[in-house]
Amino acid sequence: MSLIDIPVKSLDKPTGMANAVMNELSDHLSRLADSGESHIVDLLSLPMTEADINELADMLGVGEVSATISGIGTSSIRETAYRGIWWVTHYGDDEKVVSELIEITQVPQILITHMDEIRHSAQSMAAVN
Amino acid sequence: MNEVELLNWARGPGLAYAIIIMVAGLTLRVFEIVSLGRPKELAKVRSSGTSDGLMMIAKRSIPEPRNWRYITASYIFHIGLLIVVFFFIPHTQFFRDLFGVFWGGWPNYIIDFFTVLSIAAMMYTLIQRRIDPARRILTKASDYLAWVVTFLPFVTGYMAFHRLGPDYTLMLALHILSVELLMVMLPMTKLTHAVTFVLSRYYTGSSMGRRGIKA
Amino acid sequence: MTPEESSETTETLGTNLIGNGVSRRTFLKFCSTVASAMALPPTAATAMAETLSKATRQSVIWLSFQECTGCTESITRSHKPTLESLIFDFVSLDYHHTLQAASGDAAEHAREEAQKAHKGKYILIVDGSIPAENNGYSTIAGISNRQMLEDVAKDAMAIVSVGTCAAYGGLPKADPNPTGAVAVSDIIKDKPIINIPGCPPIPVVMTGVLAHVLTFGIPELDKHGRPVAFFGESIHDRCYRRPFYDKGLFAKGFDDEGARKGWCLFEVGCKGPTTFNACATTRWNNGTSFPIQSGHGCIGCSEPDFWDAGSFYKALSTGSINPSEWATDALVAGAAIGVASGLLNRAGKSKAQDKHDPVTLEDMGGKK
Amino acid sequence: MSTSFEQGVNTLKRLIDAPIASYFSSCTNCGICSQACVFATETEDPKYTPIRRLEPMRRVWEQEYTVVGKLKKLIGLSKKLTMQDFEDNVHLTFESCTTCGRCSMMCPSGNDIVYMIRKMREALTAAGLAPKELQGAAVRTIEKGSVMGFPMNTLESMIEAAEEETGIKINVDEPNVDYLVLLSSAEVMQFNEIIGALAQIFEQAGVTWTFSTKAHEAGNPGMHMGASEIEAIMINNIVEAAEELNIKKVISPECGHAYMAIRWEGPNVIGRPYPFEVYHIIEVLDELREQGRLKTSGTEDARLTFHDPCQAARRGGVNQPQRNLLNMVTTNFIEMKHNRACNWCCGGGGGVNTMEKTEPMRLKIFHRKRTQIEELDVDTVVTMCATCRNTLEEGMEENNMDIEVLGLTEVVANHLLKEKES
Repeated sequence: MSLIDIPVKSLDKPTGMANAVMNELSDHLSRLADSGESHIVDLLSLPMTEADINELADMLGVGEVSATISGIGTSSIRETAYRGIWWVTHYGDDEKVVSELIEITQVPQILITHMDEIRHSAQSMAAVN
Repeated sequence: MNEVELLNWARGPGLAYAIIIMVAGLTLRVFEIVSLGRPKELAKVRSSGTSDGLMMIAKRSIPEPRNWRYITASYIFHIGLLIVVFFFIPHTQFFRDLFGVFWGGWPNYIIDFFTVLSIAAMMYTLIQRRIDPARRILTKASDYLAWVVTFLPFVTGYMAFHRLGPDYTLMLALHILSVELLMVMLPMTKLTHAVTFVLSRYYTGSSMGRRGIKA
Repeated sequence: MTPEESSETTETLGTNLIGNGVSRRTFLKFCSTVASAMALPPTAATAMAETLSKATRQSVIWLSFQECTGCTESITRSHKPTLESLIFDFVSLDYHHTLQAASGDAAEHAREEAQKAHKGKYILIVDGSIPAENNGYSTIAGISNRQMLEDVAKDAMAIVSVGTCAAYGGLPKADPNPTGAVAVSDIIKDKPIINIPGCPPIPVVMTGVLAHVLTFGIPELDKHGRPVAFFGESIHDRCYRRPFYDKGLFAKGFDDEGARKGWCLFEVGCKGPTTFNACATTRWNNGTSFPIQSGHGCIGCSEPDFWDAGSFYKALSTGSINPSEWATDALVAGAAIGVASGLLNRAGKSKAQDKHDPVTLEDMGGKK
Repeated sequence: MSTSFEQGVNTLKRLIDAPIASYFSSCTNCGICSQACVFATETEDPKYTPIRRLEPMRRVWEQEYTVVGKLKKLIGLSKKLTMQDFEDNVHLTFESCTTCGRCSMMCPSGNDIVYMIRKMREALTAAGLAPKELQGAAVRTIEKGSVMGFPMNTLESMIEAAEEETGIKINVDEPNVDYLVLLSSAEVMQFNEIIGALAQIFEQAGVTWTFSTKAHEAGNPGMHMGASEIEAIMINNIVEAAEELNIKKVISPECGHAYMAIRWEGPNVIGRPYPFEVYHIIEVLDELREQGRLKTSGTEDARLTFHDPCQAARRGGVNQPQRNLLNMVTTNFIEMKHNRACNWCCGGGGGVNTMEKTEPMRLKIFHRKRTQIEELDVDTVVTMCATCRNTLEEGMEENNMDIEVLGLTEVVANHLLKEKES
């Protein structure tokens, strides 16, 4: 018998949490539009079931940008149908989700190349050429 | 001593001391009573009285309906007490561990209901002690003491179960300690009635039975 | 980790990471994971990343006393490179007698060097308890544990007690505690001490706490000196089997219907209600499972004196006593006092009987 | 001897037994006995709460017979009993308690409170605090032969009158008959028709019986006082009379406390079992009815109820015979709301009605009985105790209630089938 056989499963019906998160996101998006203030919501810190997260994903829809980062474990970054709302999922090296974030911002921090690295690259390139 | 050490003490040595004091104390009380002897009945009896005495132990538990207003709270409290003590699942584990007998527990919501009911009934009896003239005049300091040591396990138990108070471990420790206090006080206060009621009912029931009174 | 590595202290972490091929994105990702685990606001991740990248590598001295090396195992035995193991890139482990290559005088020398070089700045990590009964019970390089602890702690910035032994005395302290084992906090009173108990502690808790110390300083601690972020809630309160407890559905054994149905393990001795740790949320082995999920009750290993809390397989609500050893004695003692008191009572009664002077008609005003 | 405070305390020490120790151990001060006691409910004065009347006894028990109490005494935590405590107790134990025992029926711990009152009275008497009226009655009974103080020759003239009226020969000091009949002087003084009634009933049933010049009084003030030694003198008179006449059955008259004294306390105060049996007259009548030897004609059709006397019914165990007899001779018998073992006390028993100063209290607490009777709307109240009968009449007169009070023997005798009719 494996663990999967133990018939204890999370509720497979959404609990309505997705609606609450949608409201919060809507607030943050308005604030971003008005004052340029960005925000991040940590989905793992919220009491959301898998069904809730799926429901939320459905509600937010799929936008036009998607990106993948390959570091130690991958990360996927997708813009949702609501522009300015980004769905960021970090996977660990074993492909388990380690962090699931919704960023309300122009571009998620993690996509922006850090100046240190740009400087480091510039040096490297100069050394090669 | 932190709350974990307190809990360990309460579950270990504290519990042992409490049981020793309670068992020894109650045994003493019973001996103390029985040793005084009972004069032999010389009149020609209508029955031996033994079965009447035994019957009385159970029968006096039936509420006297004519006094319902006066006794309801006490009955509710006693029923609640028995249910909470003997049918809350963690308590049944305690008894199973101690005596090796398990009689099944009841779901938490039922226990919770009776806990609240008992707490309310106890509050009412306390108010009655202040208001009712007869109870007021009878009440001694030790009656309040007995009330407090009976009340504490209910409150601490309720708080622990509902994660109220500073910390569950601490509340659990306090709950067990309050029960131990109750156990220690049992032979020293009127709470002895929890055991001696058997004797008093038997004595009265048997002497009434000898005279042919159905009481 | 070698002594050469640990001497590289001038570069910042940022440049060090780039040098090791770890991208800033990976680093930021690590920070968001840590922030999430520590229940910090998600926006703190960026700040954490910025601070860490500008910091120099933190000098760490790790002392192991009466311990089993399980704590070290727990932290190092993950497949590399994991996100958690990144933390080792932030620190310069200047002394750890199990992991370091150096031995003998060289090892002790490295420790003394680090103590001198980073005076007042290094972090002291301790695993294992300290024998207070007799210093001779545990020594390293001829130095007693207590002396070494006092000596190294003196110039430390903060102390992290890793594992239940260092935090509370743990297994060596279990009754009858032959070595008189005590916790670090019993000896060191004038330094900030962070306790990360557990037998062993959860790796991510360790890395999270270290990251927090490096960036934001000492995290919020509870009354047992444990970071609230990880030890704020009991296993029971976060347990996925909790609904069964509330409904009164319990496994009565490890192979019964209830066990198969995944019911609550309270009756088979789970100490979840009084155990404060993050197992139920972070789980073990990279989030695979934790004891309750595997069908065994929590043994309460992150609590003080868990070893003395009675059987692991007896419900929490039972006493950790063996009344069969003395209940009869109590009964006999009560009976003995009872008999004695009863004899006294009888003597009192017969004395009263002797002193009794019958009431006569004369007393009523009648004739003799 | 002379009575003294020390003898009073000594008596408590002597009499506290296992039941009493269990009662005090079990009392939770719940106050339910206050709901049972007619003195407590009618005065609404909490000092009449039954168990509280026993405070001196409780203190002696605690200080002498419990380890906790001994320790308390050792460290000076308990108050020593004083003569004042006894004096204060006289009102509670003698003057405002009829020893009716209703409290003993209601106590959830099963405490027999009145059992303790009986012994508390004994202690007060040993302390010299027995009410003068009871002391006088005891002296009269022993020196003159009856509670009321009339001598045997008064009774003899009554017997002669009854013989004349009924034409039946009534035996005095006749040996080897079926029954020795005792009388209650209260009954004889006020309802002397009883002698003739008994003669007729027994004549018809074919029962042989006699009075004894040595013992004709059933009343026993010694018991009311709780003076067991005095009580025993009176009991011994009866025992000797029965033994001398070789009679195997003794009849206690319609008097509650007499039944309690002769039937239940007697053997215990004289310290040996009787060589005969004791019956309440109503038990005897019911037995005759059952055997078909009691023949009646006609029925009483008035609405009537029955008052169960505490010592005969609640405490003595005679509860069914009276009902059987009533159903035989009446058609409109209605039970009181509280009856049998739970009946409310008339308020006069236990020696209370012998004490003049208790009169205002008696009349006050009669309210309970009055309510109980009035709610039934009856014409007649039947009872089987002379004291109850007296108290009921007194109370009804005071309250202008137009209700007749009858003794059950009398009611039965009224419907006795006359020889010529049969």
